[in-house]
Amino acid sequence: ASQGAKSEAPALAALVKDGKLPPVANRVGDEPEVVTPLKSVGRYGGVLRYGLRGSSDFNNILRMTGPQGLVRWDLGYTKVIPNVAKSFEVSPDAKVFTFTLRKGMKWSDGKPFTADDVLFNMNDIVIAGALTPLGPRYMAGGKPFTVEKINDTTVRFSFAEPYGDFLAELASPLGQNPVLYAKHYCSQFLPKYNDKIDDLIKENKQADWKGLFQSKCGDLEISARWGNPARPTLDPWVVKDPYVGGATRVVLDRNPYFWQVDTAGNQLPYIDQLVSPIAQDVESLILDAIGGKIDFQLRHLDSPANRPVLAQNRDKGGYEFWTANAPGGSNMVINLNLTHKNPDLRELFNKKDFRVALSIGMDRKEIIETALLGQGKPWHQGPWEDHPNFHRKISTQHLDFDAAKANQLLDSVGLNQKGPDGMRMWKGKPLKFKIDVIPTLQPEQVDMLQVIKRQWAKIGVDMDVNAVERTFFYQRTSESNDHDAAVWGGQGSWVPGDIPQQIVPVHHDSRWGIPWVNWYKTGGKSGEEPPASVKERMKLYDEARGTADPAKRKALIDKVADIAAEQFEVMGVATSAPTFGIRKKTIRNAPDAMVSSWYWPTPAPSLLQQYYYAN
Amino acid sequence: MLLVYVLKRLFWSIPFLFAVSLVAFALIQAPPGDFVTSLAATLAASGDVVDQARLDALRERYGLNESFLVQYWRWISGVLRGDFGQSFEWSQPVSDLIWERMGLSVAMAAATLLFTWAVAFPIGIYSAVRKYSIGDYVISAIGFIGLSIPNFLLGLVLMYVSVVWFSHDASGLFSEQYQQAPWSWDKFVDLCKHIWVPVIILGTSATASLIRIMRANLLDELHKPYVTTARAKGLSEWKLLVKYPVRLALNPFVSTIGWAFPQLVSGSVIISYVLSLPTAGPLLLQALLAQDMYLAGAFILLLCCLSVVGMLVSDILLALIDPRIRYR
Amino acid sequence: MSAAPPVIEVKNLVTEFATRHGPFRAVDDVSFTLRRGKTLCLVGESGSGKSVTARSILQIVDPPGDIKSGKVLLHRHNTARGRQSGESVIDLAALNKRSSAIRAVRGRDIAMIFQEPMSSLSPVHTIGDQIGEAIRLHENVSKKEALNRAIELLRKVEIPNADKTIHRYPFEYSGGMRQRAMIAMALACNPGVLIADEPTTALDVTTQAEILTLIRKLQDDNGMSVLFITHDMGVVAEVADEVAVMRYGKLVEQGDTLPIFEEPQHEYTKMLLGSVKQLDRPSTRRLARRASNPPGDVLLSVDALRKEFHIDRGSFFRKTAPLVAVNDVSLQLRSGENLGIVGESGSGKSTLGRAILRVYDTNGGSVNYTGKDGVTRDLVTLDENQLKSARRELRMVFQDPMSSLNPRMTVAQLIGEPMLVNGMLQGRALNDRVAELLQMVGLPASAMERYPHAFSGGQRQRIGIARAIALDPRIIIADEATSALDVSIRTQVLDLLLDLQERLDLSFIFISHDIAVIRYFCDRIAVMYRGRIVEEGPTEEVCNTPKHAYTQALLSAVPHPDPRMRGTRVRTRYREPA
Amino acid sequence: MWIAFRRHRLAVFGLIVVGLLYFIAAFAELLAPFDPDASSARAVNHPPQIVRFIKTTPDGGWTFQPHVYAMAQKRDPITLATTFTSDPSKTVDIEFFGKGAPVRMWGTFEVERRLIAPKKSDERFYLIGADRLGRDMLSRIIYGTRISMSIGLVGVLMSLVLGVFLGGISGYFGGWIDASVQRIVEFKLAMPTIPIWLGLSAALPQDWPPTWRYFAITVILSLIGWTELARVVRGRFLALRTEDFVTAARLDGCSQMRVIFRHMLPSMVSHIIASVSLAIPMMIIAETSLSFLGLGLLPPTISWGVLLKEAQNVRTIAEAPWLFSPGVAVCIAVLALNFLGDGLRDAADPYAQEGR
Ligand SMILES: Nc1ncnc2c1ncn2[C@@H]1O[C@H](COP(=O)(O)OP(=O)(O)OP(=O)(O)O)[C@@H](O)[C@H]1O
Ligand SMILES: Nc1ncnc2c1ncn2[C@@H]1O[C@H](COP(=O)(O)OP(=O)(O)OP(=O)(O)O)[C@@H](O)[C@H]1O
Ligand SMILES: [Mg+2]
Ligand SMILES: [Mg+2]
Repeated sequence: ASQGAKSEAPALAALVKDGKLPPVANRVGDEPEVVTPLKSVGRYGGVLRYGLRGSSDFNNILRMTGPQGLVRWDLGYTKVIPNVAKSFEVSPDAKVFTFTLRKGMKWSDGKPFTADDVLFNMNDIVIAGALTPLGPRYMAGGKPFTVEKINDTTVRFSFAEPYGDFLAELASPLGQNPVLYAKHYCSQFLPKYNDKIDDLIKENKQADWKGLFQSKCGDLEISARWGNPARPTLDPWVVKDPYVGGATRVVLDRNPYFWQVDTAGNQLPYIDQLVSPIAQDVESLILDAIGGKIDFQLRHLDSPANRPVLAQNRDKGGYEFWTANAPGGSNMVINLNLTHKNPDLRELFNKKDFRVALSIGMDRKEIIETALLGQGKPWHQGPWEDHPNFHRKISTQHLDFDAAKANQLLDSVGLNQKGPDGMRMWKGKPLKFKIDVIPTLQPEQVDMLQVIKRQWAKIGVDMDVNAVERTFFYQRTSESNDHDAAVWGGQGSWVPGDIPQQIVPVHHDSRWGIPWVNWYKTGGKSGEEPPASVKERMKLYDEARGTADPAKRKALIDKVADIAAEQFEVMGVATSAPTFGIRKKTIRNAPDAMVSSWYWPTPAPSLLQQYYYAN
Repeated sequence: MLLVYVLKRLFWSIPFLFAVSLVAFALIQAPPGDFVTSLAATLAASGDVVDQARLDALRERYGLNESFLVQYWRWISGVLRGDFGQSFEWSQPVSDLIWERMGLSVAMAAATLLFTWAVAFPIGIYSAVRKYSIGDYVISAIGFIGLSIPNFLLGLVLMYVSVVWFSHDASGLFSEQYQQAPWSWDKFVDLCKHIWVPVIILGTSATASLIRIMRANLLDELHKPYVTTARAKGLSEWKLLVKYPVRLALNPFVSTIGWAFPQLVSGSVIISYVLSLPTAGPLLLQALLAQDMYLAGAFILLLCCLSVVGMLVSDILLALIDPRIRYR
Repeated sequence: MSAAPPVIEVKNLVTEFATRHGPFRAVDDVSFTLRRGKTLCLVGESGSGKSVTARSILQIVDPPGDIKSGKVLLHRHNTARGRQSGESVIDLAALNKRSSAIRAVRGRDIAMIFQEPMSSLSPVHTIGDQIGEAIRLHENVSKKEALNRAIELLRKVEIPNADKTIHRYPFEYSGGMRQRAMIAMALACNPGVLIADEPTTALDVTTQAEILTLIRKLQDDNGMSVLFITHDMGVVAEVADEVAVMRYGKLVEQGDTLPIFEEPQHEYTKMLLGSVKQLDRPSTRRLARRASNPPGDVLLSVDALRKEFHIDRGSFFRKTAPLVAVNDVSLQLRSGENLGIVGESGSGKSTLGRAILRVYDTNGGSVNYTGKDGVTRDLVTLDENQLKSARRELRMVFQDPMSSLNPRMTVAQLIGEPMLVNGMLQGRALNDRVAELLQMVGLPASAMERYPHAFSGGQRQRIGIARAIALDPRIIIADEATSALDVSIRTQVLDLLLDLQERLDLSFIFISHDIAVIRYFCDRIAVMYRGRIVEEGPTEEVCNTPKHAYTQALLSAVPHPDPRMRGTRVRTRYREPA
Repeated sequence: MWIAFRRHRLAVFGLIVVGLLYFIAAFAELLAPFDPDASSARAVNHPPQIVRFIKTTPDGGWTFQPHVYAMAQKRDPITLATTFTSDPSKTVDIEFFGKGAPVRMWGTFEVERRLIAPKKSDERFYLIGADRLGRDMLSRIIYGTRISMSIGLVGVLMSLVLGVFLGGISGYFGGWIDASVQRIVEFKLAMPTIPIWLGLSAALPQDWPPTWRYFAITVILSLIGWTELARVVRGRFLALRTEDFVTAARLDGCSQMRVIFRHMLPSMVSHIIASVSLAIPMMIIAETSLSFLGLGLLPPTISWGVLLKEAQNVRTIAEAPWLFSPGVAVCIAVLALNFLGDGLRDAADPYAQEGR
């Protein structure tokens, strides 16, 4: 009854002829996912080259192969659709989730993929907390869940509380756990399944079984995940030259057992290999691109400043641009530290009028012209007009430059004395605060701040740009809360799974109230109790995560946004400019524009396995 | 006698190495935060979001919460047993990571050293003998321009030019087909084809300074009476220079030859980074920035050994080129 | 006699040094001829331009010096080597300093012995290396062979167990040994012409005699001609066929030896010979003074002083037996007394001097010195700082003026230094004092601003003396302090020292090879041989009735400043019974 | 000494240039035509403009009036590249000692006059172009002179003193002093510089102003940077101490320090001068490599190093090569300093005294 695979890559076909591989129909199983190519059915062959950064760039590989979880986001980043799972059902109360797997589906080493693998992943690893304590992702209302096997191709997840965002969570790059490990392979590295594990540990010069397990089977967000060619996966391409310390490039070969076919019944992927030279320095990546040694790239070179030079060499490098639109929001939000350790500054920062004054004290038009090469328009944060979650007030209030009003507001909050240098005094001392920024992360942020510094100086506010190395930054802000203020990218559209950290402090990127974040995370055990308005937002947010019904959910998030807008804790500068990726002109089936986000791990959901090279 | 001296030095270098390793370890840990922090930062920096729970788990696993000394002890005791520990970042044994890269680094350092000396000595001698000749001025000028350009800028320009104008790629040490290949004659040849770019870039400033130093020291020796004596024997100017004054002018180089190696290795970090060479440099830098302690520690320890040996060698050489030198 | 064909003709040679105050003529229109197989002795006042003349011949005057005019004709065909290569006359002055033509001449046709051998040898190459090089440069022989020849040469110049010492470095040689090494190097590939610039100043008379005969022999065998620069009229009388007298850069008189000695024309020559006669007997002033007030009580008494050198060069593992340079030497010095030390070259005189001043750490023995304050201290036990006061009163004149003067300090600074650091004088007063001292030792005040390298050997030596007397010390250890001075200046200097002695009853330990000087200057004399003092006593006594065989041999070798006595006297040679 | 020095023409020239640089450093406020941080939307990557002196008046005659042609900026919407077209019809007149935006001289009092300024104070000219924020490079380089010509040198001098001193005693006394000093040297050398940098700059309080922090770092660096010199000095001294003239100095009753520094040290003055003149450029551009690690000086602080660092990228090479002009400044400084060094060296060299 199923439309199995009819044809396959020539190389594989040859292997089949030699009897080295089972025929393609068996490999893809009875119920492969039939992918409708974006434009046209493709042809096999070719190598796709993209650049990796020195180290800790494993997520770049992930974004190319795609996190093959049970479900995934659709191309538009609007709804969650089945992926590894053939289909799923959600109970009305959003407590029970049932997934149906594909019959005859195989791991990349040819071994069958069944419900047992899911159970292994969930029970032996996640719930057991074998490697990491059970993350909130698999809890609702702080209580864990249960998984049971209905039959070989059916599994059921049951939660104690409603958990509407569950599917979205699963669709995120971090939601892959249920199908991450192949039981038949990875179980040998668990003491529970292998009593002679100690020999293995020694053999591999490892300290303990956890080390062994991770070095062999990897984990989410560690390099080792791409370090072991022997590890079975469900990805379209599997590791050939691994991503290890000494490596200068990483190579992934097509997965002969991959479980997707196109409408013509050709097994995917079309492209034979993913090859990624490892460059330490962005500049050399750019040069690689110009030199035509990069076929497809978004990461690392998408800063607008690079665009002119890349554009200039388009023909030389044989590539063209494609647009990567932010899901919404702005490319820089300023987080005054509302929980500042210094009571004086804390008091001042917590005055809404002060924040408003700062906001209207900056001339966003000029900033955009100089620092952003004219890209984007004034904006605070949150999704844009065309997005269902658009919230006018929080995005557009207090945007217009009005120095007079700003001055008057500042006087009114008690900043009426000025020092000899024309800067305002606060509590008898000259008012002076620093904004922390990572110069290497988004260079334009430093530029923007430098312009803002001068604009604020005009209204008598003395701000310093404090450029710090990123680890220092992280440690100083998110961990020890030592900052006066900090900036961060404000992209986001508040869809399920996407944490709205700038309207409710629930994430360590909410640098305007880190102690509150900790309070929230630890359920009040540590951190600092937030003010009512914040607490309420936290409550609403939790509710929102619970509800399955999109409409209800939107309503709740809107409430959160309303409060946030009223408080006006966070200010932004401009809509984050669409960044850009490059791709070889000969590549087909790649959309000309897609969302650029982590939760929609660009470009994976555009299914690179159905990209192909025109000849 | 000499032997005794050497043995004594070697013996003393053992406690010394311990001290160094301790300080090294301290330095690696000095920056705020730890490996996990920097991992989180790195991910956040590329727009990826990290799962806090996992971060804590990692801290737990690597024992990053424990006291400095405990961590140090864990490490050093392992090292004594020949186990350099695990690289957090790669969850691989450190020993699997460093050797090849260290090898390449040393190779590159050696090449650079050869290049520099081969160029600098003759030129240095020339510009001393022909003091204030046009040649002298030209050389110094070029030298100083070479000095005042940061060598990674040089590297960048070089790469840009070669890519955009000659459509040839100057980065890396191997062509694609050899990158992962096992060592072979062809691979070696290929290495030689690529290595000169970084060597020159690294060499320029070193050469420039060497020339100046050589010149300065030679100028001091040129007028010594023994030079006249040699001249009176009928020695040719060149032979004479090389045998007498140059030998004495060598003193400074020999004094510093000790760390030419370690310095080149650690000095080449940034240029290797720009040219993304598969040398120890970038890995070391990464390890440091990521506070991947054991990896970084192993590198530094190796460099220490290099320099300890280097210093010893240079002291011995000193005594050999100048018999008046006696160590008491 | 003049039948012998000319080898080198110097014609109207002019050599100048460019200085800030215009050019300085070191050699002013000098002409002379050097004949085959003959010896021309160039004598003259210190600083008169002898060395520069010599250097000019080989075009190795150090900058800013340069030959301004004149010819230096080398008649190659008349030299031993050039014989075959028919008629050829080269004007060396015309050749380029760096040209290969002149290089071919240097060392091969014309070899040179420099005045200050100690600084003229490379400090970092072994003697063997440096001599061997000279050989292999002009004759293609194997390293091995060259080395053997070098050893042979060293033997000829009386270096004890040459086969070992050849592997040593110059700084491990004694002054005289270095000088002999120099000679050996010059003779290495028996040159047609030998220019010897005061080749025997650091040699005891016995060795000196040997060297002279060696040179004479070479002259007879292969007609080597010699330009011999010296201050020792005795030596002149021994070796000279012709004599040329220089003063102020000019050649004032020139001719065969006898006439010059017997009826000198130029009154400088007369004066010179006069002072020779005068030097030949004890200083009347000294005797007078001693009669009036005999030497006081003991100032310095050295007991069983011992100094060993360890030469473990090249030997990786084993320790070689130490070389005992000073072997349990004991001696005493009374205030206002002059003790002369003579002895074979390399017998440990300088080392003894240095050991007394604790330049070296000694290996046993004691040096008791009674300071101004009347306290007696054993210098051996003191450390650098405690030694300061003693060193203020004990001064030293180094054997090698060149290396003992800091090349980067002006004369003023050099002489002023001790007074400055001891807080005696500074500013103008200091300057005046320096000028005075210079003038005492017969140097112009204009010398103050110049650097040591810009002086002649003798001038440097006098700078050294000036530095020593600057502090009004109580004891001066003078190591070959007058060896480089022409006789007249030498007497001046000696008299100067005697004045000083009267003024601040100084005592001297006077290390010298020149018996005449010793007799003139010293009350007592100690004879050193192989690190030991073999005989000691009042000067006249020892000189007239020497007891120890070595002393006898030594005295028998003293050359006489009278050409007629040439070769009349029999020298005995002393070899220590093994 | 001085007389000898004066005879050395290039050296004098070098001296003058160095003097000039320090003058610039001191009076940056007056010399820089514009505020170095004043960005302008209409001058992003503005190319250099040529100064013209003669201006034709409408009535056909001409006057002396320095001026540049104004340039119009256009930005390509797709490539985002900015292009400039100069139109001779619109000119920006330059006047000497004209009025500019007021700045605080040495952070104390206001000044308005500038060496060169546009006649109309709202106009701007870019003699060596502008950077990616439309900031005037000339002004930036002028201000950069301050830090680059001060902090670096301080560092160099400190390590000079230390190096000479420690190296001196180490070589002169030998024995255990030598041994211990050498161990310290070894220790420093064993440490690759980068971890030291990282460690140190981490140790420094984060909320110091960047210049302080950088100064602190240079100081600390020079506290470590003496080793190389120390090692060389020591090597030389080991050989020198046996020389007769050193003995003589001892016998003259010089204190050991005096022997070392008055008598022995001059013998290596050439080397020292040379290595110092080499260390300076190193120091000046050291910050570039430091900022590579996100340490050292970071914008908005201005120094030649920082400016160069900001130019460290492909787009500059491709589009705004004039941003490398700080490199030229470094070159000039370095060359000047070295001719100066040569002069000093010769002045100290007795053999170079007579003649020439
Ligand atoms: N480098 C120099 N620069 C300037 N003057 C010099 C230099 N070398 C030598 N002189 C001067 O040249 C003159 C002759 O020097 P020279 O060495 O020939 O004297 P000399 O006859 O050898 O005396 P002595 O017997 O003491 O060696 C001396 O007055 C000396 O001051
Ligand atoms: N620094 C040294 N190292 C090793 N051996 C030395 C050293 N100095 C001197 N000697 C040796 O010590 C012995 C005595 O040397 P010294 O210089 O005292 O002789 P001297 O009596 O001064 O001879 P001269 O009259 O030739 O100067 C010599 O054999 C010499 O080789
Ligand atoms: Mg002389
Ligand atoms: Mg002696």
